[in-house]
Amino acid sequence: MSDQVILRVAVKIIVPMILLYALYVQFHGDFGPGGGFQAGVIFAAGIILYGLVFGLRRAQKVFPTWVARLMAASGVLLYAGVGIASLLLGGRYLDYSVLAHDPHHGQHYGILLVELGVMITVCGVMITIFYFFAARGRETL
Amino acid sequence: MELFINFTLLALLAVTALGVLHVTNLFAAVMLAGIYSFLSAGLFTVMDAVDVAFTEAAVGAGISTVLMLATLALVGSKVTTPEFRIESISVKGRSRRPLLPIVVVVFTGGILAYGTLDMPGYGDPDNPVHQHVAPHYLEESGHEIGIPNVVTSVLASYRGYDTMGETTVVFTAAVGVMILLSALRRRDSYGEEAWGDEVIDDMDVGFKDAFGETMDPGLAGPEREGPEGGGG
Amino acid sequence: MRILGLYNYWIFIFLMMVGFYILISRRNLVKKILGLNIFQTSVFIFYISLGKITGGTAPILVEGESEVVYSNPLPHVLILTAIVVGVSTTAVALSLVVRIKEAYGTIEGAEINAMDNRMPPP
Amino acid sequence: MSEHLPVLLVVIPLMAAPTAALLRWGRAAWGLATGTSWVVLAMALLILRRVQDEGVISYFLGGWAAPIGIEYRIDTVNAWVLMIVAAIGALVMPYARASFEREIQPSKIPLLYAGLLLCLTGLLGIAATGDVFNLFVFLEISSISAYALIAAGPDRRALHAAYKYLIMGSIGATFIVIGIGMMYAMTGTLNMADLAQRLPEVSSRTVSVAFAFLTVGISLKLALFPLHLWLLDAYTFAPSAVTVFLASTATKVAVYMLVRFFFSIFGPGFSLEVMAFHWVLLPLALIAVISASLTAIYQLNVKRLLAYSSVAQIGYMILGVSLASVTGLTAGLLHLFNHALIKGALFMAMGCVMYQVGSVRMEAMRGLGKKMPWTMAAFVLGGLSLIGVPGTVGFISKWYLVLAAVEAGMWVVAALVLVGSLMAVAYVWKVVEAAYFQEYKGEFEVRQAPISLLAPTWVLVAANLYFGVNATLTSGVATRAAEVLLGVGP
Repeated sequence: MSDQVILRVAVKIIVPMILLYALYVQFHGDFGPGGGFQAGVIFAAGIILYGLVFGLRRAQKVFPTWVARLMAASGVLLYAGVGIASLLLGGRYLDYSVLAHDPHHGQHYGILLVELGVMITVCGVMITIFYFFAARGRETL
Repeated sequence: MELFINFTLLALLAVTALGVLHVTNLFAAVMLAGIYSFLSAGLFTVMDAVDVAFTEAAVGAGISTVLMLATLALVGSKVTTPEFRIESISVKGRSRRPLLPIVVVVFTGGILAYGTLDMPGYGDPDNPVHQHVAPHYLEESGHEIGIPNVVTSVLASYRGYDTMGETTVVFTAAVGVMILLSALRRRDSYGEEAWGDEVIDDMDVGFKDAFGETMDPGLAGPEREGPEGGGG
Repeated sequence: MRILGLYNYWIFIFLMMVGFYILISRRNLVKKILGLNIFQTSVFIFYISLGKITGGTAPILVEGESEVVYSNPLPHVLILTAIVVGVSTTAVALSLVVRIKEAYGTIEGAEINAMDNRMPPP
Repeated sequence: MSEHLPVLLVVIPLMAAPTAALLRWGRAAWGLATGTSWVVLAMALLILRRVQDEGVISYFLGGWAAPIGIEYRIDTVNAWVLMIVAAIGALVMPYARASFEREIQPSKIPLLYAGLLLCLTGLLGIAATGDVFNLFVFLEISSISAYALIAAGPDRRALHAAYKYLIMGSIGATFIVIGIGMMYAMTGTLNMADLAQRLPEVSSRTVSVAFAFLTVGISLKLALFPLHLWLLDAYTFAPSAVTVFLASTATKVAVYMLVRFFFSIFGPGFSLEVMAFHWVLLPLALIAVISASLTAIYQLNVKRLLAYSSVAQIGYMILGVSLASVTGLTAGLLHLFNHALIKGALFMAMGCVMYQVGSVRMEAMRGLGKKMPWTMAAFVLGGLSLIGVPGTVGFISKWYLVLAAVEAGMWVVAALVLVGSLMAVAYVWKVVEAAYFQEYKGEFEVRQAPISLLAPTWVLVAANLYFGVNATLTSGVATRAAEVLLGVGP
């Protein structure tokens, strides 16, 4: 699809907005609908759209496969790591209240961190899956 | 008004689902399934589940559809109509097959409907689900957690462990896809020509490899990626 | 009155069963997965309907108002998880379909069964 | 730190999995996976001991008290299943190295270890949790990783087997979700202990339907006759190490789920008297025992033969469960452990044959008794245990099973159990005959399997013999678990 000028220009404008919107969804999840999972999917959708229009190779230049794979793994580790941190600070597993002096703040930090973990993993996984499917296609064609 | 939207959405959902059942072109079926997800996202909004609606729209209608289309690009989108194919292949016991699924489905649906008879009515505030556990989230999360979106509070804190499991499920999917799709493409080693009639020969090759090279695991490299080691 | 409170569930059950029927009656591997998706999505609708309160609103707390009725957030959380599980299953299922197509040259269940039967017992 | 053991048991393999997936070298991932699995076994044993000494362990995740948050609740039954899963995991991981290096393309090996670790995590999570929805989430972790692991098998039919398993598994999981939803609709809670308290008050048509859906869903997962077809291809075509792991853990955990739902959540009163589930499951279990054993005799592939035998053995477990007495449940729970030992040893021996010969067809067994004496000796001892010869664990399970059937006055059932054992003699003998009474005809020299494969195999064989003679330990725990489930005794 890389010969379609209108698509290319439109995508170039839209993709940054999609990525920005993903961040909004991520950090606004406390107040309205949204959160790590939706943000991760939207962020990945931005990259996937870019890949669909400009081709797999250029997408992988912007967002290399190893980064996606690293993200997929590190999000889970971050989430589980928050739990371990609360163990070390004397609470139960995933008890965020002990993460700060004030349980309220602790809950805030905890939720922020685990939502970040969810977003990182979901984003990494979706992009990884897309890359693997697309790469399979390139070999066939 | 809400009732009207509800009915419209439900009718559209039913039509779309039947459409997926009926169309023979996979591309059309995938699109209809995407529409189904989108409509259900609408229904979720009507039923106050905005977070779920958001996710369903992004995942069901977005990511799932993209994956489906990516798959169709690889496997083609024509369904060879069942009736035609079945005769040409003549699978045993085919004649009774079409009846079995409908019996299973009617039976399952009947039991489910029977099970709803004692269920509390839709939208009734006296339902058990609104009396136990949930009120705690709605009344206490404000000062226990301190963020307005109760769904986020429950998701990330009260039931945060479930969400960790969910994140792990997503990661598992990535591991699964990587295991499956990072395999070398060796169609010839799997194709009919290798596995059809001369399959015994092929097995013997497997034997030979095993006998010849197996003693030293270090040698079990490139040669073994042939007929049986490559994983296709 | 009782029946009026229940017809919603019956519609959801009908939707579930259409998905279930696609899943078990179609022999095309992709179509089966579409059926599975519809089946699961309909179960999600059923869950969400459990949490609905007539006249309620989305469970996002409104400050200062104590008389607001909120719908039950717990089914929402469960279904968020279930949606994610569903898409994960779909992704793995589709990559299996891709590999099956490469290995067998077809994605029709009947043909694959026939090819499996033609092969000698393992 | 010891109070956190229940959650660490699940979280440590969960964190090891992404780490393994990031590693590039198969050996490094193997080291990580093996180390993790041993740590997990040590923790599982500690938990079992603590439960024995102090009773039920309850752990509130996130610090939220039970019905509000998720609870890990470990009694003797959970601890027993956790120990079985952890023990098999700790033996399969070292075994997997050589087996994977032979059967799997090198670049994929770290991913397979990640998959195995995830599967382990999922199974441990199911066994540890006290929350029904959390159970579903961990069930999906173990199932999705199992689909991918099976599909990694070298034959193309592994792909189709994995697909069929995926479809059946997803139907099962969706049925379980429907069942959980109906229970939730009636009670408003997801916590098992809370459900157990509230369900009797609302007992109704909805609860009965929830019961039915959960039963069918779990039966799909545990491959109960007639829903067992996915299991045959899956076990036959999966990579050897994966078959060992799944055959000795996945169905066991499914049996655990069934028992947990029947006895702890719905309660024996509802399950037995209102639903009378045993009158459905008992005949199915008997048919499974007889028909699967009979079919196993005619198999030309030893892995498939063992898969049929697994269906029969699942029949024995369900038989014990549906006798629904302390002795019956003890037999069922004991057989969880014993069958894990038996099938683990047998499938591991077949993995050794696959490694050296490249096939597990019946004709490939010819003359292996001389060529691979240690491997085939392990198979013979495992086979004797499968039959139920005195001095092996198989005998202990059969003994309790026959005892329970006689206690219930069901002489026919007791007789059928013995008939099943006779059939086991027939199919084990077929392999023995090929291995010891026929000459090796291949052109190539077959050597002994490497020590890294034989060592775990023989550990399992030794366990078969040790717990066969010294049954007080295992049967003591199993009896206590059965008493916990039926709510009798201390």
